[in-house]
This record gives sequence, C-alpha cells and structure tokens, in this order.
Amino acid sequence: MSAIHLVETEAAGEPAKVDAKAIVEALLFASPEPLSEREIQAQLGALGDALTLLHSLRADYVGRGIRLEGREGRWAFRTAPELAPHLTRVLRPKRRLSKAAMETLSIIAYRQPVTRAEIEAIRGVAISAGTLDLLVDTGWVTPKGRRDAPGRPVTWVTTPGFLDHFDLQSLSDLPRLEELEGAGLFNPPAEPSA
Amino acid sequence: MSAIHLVETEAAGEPAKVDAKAIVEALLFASPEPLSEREIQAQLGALGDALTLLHSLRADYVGRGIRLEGREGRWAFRTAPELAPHLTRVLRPKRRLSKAAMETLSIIAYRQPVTRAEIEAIRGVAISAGTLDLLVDTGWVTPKGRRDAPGRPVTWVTTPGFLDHFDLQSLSDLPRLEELEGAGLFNPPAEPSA
Amino acid sequence: MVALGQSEAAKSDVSAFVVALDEFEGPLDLLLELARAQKLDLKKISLVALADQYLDYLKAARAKQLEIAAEYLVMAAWLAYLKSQLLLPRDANADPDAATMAEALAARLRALEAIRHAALWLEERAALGTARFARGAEEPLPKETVPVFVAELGALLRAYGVTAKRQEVARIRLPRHRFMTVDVALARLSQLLTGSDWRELRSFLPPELASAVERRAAVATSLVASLELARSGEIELLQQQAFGPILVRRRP
Repeated sequence: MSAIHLVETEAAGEPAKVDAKAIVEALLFASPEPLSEREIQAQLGALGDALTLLHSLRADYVGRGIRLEGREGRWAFRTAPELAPHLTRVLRPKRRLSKAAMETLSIIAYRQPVTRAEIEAIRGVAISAGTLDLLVDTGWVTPKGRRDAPGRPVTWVTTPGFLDHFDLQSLSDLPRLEELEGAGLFNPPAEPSA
Repeated sequence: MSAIHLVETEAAGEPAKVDAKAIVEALLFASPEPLSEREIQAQLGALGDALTLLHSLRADYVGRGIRLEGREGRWAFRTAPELAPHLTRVLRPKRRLSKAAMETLSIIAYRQPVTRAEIEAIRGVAISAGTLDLLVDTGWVTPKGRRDAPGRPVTWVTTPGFLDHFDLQSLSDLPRLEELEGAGLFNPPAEPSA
Repeated sequence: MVALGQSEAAKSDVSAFVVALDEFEGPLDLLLELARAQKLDLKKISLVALADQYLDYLKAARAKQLEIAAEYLVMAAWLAYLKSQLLLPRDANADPDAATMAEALAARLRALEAIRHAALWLEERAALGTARFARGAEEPLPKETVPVFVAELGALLRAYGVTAKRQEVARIRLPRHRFMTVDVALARLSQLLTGSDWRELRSFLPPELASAVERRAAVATSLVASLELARSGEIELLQQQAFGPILVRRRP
C-alpha cells in the first residue's frame, strides 16, 4: 500500500518526508487500549488531520485480518470477528460471565444510571456480593454519582470499555427492550419445518 | 453468533472463502508473544502454507507504520523504527527548583553579570556541578561574556524568559534589598509547628 | 432451562417437573421458568393458572422434603391470596387492587424476560477476547521527559533574602567608638588648664562620653597628654598616693 499522506517537515534541501498515516497506524497498533482522536492529533501535531487519516486507514484494512474500529471518538485495531474460530486455539478465549453477572450488566446497560436496589428489584433477587465487583473489574461498569433519593444510593453506568468489548458503536446500538420482549418470546420461533 | 463459520469443510454449493493470510495477520496481531511458524501452521491446518503467507504479509507491510519481523523462526509485528521520533510521547512534568538553584538564580538576577566565583562567595558554598546547567535548562539564565579579570571567568545573566516567567517588566521591577527586609522575606520559611 | 419444558409431559403436568429449586434465582425466576415452560404469552397471562403451577411446584418440592427458602413461601402466600381475590365475584368485597397487583407481577415477569433476552443478545455480540482480539503485546512507545520548571516570584525573592541575610551574618561588625586621640587631649588640656591651682585631671574629660569604654580611653589619652605637657615643662603633675587622684596645674 503506498503512502498517501506525505508531509514535508523541513523545507530543507532534502525532502524529509514523513508518512502521517504510518504514524497513526503505528500508534494505534502499539496500543491495546483505544486512543482518542485528540491523543492522536496531539502526537501528529501539524503533520496531518487525525480524523481524515483514521478514516483512510480504516478503509485500508477492510477485508483483512484486523480492522480499525472507531467508537465515540476512540479508535483501536481489533481482529476481524469472522476469524474468531481460527484464532481461538492459540489465543485462548476469556471465560464467559455467569448468567447473574450478564443479567446485572444488561440491566445496567439498559437502565443506567441505576441503583443496586433497582437492579435487585428487576431480577427479583439480591445481587451477590461479588457480582458488581466483578463487573467493575472487567472495566465495563463503574459507579457514577448518587441518586437524589433517600439514602443517596450510588448509581451504576457502563463505560467506553463496555462498548468496545461488545462491539457497539454507542448505547443506542442496544436493541430496544420492547423489541426483545416483543412477539413470541414465550413462543419460541417456529422450527423451520423439516 | 453470526458469520462465524466461513470455512465450510464440506463441499457445499458456494465456495467457502477463507483468507488464510488474514488469519495469520490476526493471529500475529493478537498474540502476546511472537509466534513460531509451527504454531501458525498448526492453526492454519490445510488452509495455507505459513511461511509463504508470512513472507507475503511482510511484503504487504513494507513502507507502512508497522512491519512484520521474523527472527529465528518467530514472527511478530513491530512499529517501524524510523517512526520512533514521531511516536515518542513527550511528557512534561512540572518541576520545582531546589533551594540551592533558587538562591543561585536570585543572586544572578540581582547581581548580574556575575561570575560563578562571586555566586559562591555570596552563598558561602561551592555551586554543585549541575546547578548552573539546570538553570540554563530552565531557560532563565544564560552565560554572557567574560569578566575582564584574572582567568577571564564567564559571567551569568538572566534571560527575557526569566522576566516572562516571573511576570516582570524589567529587572528594575525586582524589589530592592531594603524593601525585601520590610516584607519579612529575610527569614527562611517558617517550619510547620509540630 | 434444566429439567423444565424438556418433555412433552411437562407442558401439561406440573408434577412431572423435576424439582430443582437450586436452579432458580428466587421466586421470580421460578415463575418465569414456569411460564416459559408453559409457553405462555406474558401479555395475556393468566395469573391464576401461573399461581396454581407455582403452588403445585412448591408442594412437589415439599413432598420431596427439599428445603424451601422463606422467599419462596412468601411468594406462595401472596400468590394464594392474589388468586383468591381474583376468583371472587367482581361485585363482592374483592380487593380492588388484585387486578392491578396481578398486572404488576406480569409486568415484572415481562421486564425480567426482556433483560434475559438482552443478556443473551449481549453474549452473542462479537465480544472482545472471545470473538475479537486486541493487540496481544503492548508495544511501549518511547517516552521523552521534558520537565517544565516552575517557580514563583515570592520564592525567588525569599531565596535572595535568605542569601543576603546569611551574608550579613557572615560579616563581622565591630562596634564603632569615638575614641579621643592624644592630639585632641593635648589641645583640650592646653586650652582648658589656665590657672595655677591644682585641679583633678578627670575634670578635663569631655562630659558627653557615654560609654565606660570611651571614658576609660579618654582618661588614658588625657594622662598621656598630661605626661607630654609635663615633659615639655608646661604643667606639673601630682599624685599623693598610689591610685589616688591625679592633680594637674599650669606651671607657675
């Protein structure tokens, strides 16, 4: 792939060409955490426009083994999800969360900001001691502020890491609960007639 | 889960396309350690020849922000070394000057141009090697000319940056010694009472 | 879910359920599983039928002598009450809230069911670490530290003040005295000593001498001056006893 964004840093005799897109590529590649456009732009300085370069770079990686994902102004390289079956033998997938933890996470995702008592009311059971701790450890959930109610309980919200983990562009990517609850939940979709 | 099984092992109607090079690319990206050809080949199975794909992949990345490095049969992506200057993160911690450096700076400010020996005579101690270098690093002090005296010692003065940092219009804005006396500045800062 | 809705029999015969209370996270979960097993539409759910199933289930559990947590029994009592209220003729003294309470329970079951589906939906996302992977090896980028120095004018002035003070201490200050020189004493004695009467030498000392040191020095210089004048024959000196007063007069 040829260098597109060439910028001359010095106006000296020899053309000191710096490929600004290569810088963005290297920055993102080296980092396991998403980088914000601001961080990237700060590193680039006057060499180029971060957002333009990011879009160009994302296009370069379409159809390859890794792809450039940008969500809410934060960018990261991730392996293409369709390759997962071919990677997992070497990369050892992470353990899945328990049903209780996944449900708690879902409630926080949908009802945020939400208090512990509200989560318990929806699930009909007390949250076991470790569940919220576990979710905080994953980096997907964080306490944020207090509800202006008796006892001023802490409320819980999801993090940008939650979006990254579940490959969501934003919280609005979550399907509406009414859709999930909707037609025929208790009547599983008819089996395709054999 | 959608779109996982791209590899159809059975000869179904349409040809199941798997980009073996994409698998190698994703594997190398996501692996915490460099991968050996054998490990990569084991993951690929019959989908392709690891070494051929690695060489092809390495060629793809020539001239880009990252490159594929293979040494002693183990492969890993690394950022291109020539980009290092552009990837360097510049940290700018705020630092305070030591007591010795502040005193030296103040003597230079009040007595400029002043030689090292004169500063030492006033402070009653030798200036440690780094103190003047440090003051030059701050941009507040610079050597200027030599004293017409035995040994022709260098003299030190403050810079415009000094005036700027301390928000002084000119050196004459520095209070006179008698004025300092009135302001109680002659006494070392009081120790916090125990 | 385990052991529920598996067999055709389970659809109609609650007692055929394998009692597995541990599988459920509380009464709400059990109710939801019962509804699911019966493939009930929660929008048109018959709370009466669901209550019956719940109570039957607990009965079966009790028959098997399983320990039943209090919360299940509370729900059982509540459901039994709700059922009785719902079954009472409309015009009787039925609890007017029974229908509302039944609807509230159905709504809770629907909400929990929706969250269940949301959790499943999330799990099927291409999650990081299971279907998508991040950079495996973090490559620490080089860092350069360029300190920015800060100092306040006050600190600078204080530093200078402290330096100046230290210098002041180092300078030795001798007290300045105004000592009378021999020349001054000579002139003074020659001028003031007029008559030929004996007068005490001390009386010729200047009166303004404040300190003892200055006075003693004046005594000494005056004595030297008087000796000098006596040697040149201008005056006479007399001391009648050791340490006695020294008398002086112009030579007659």
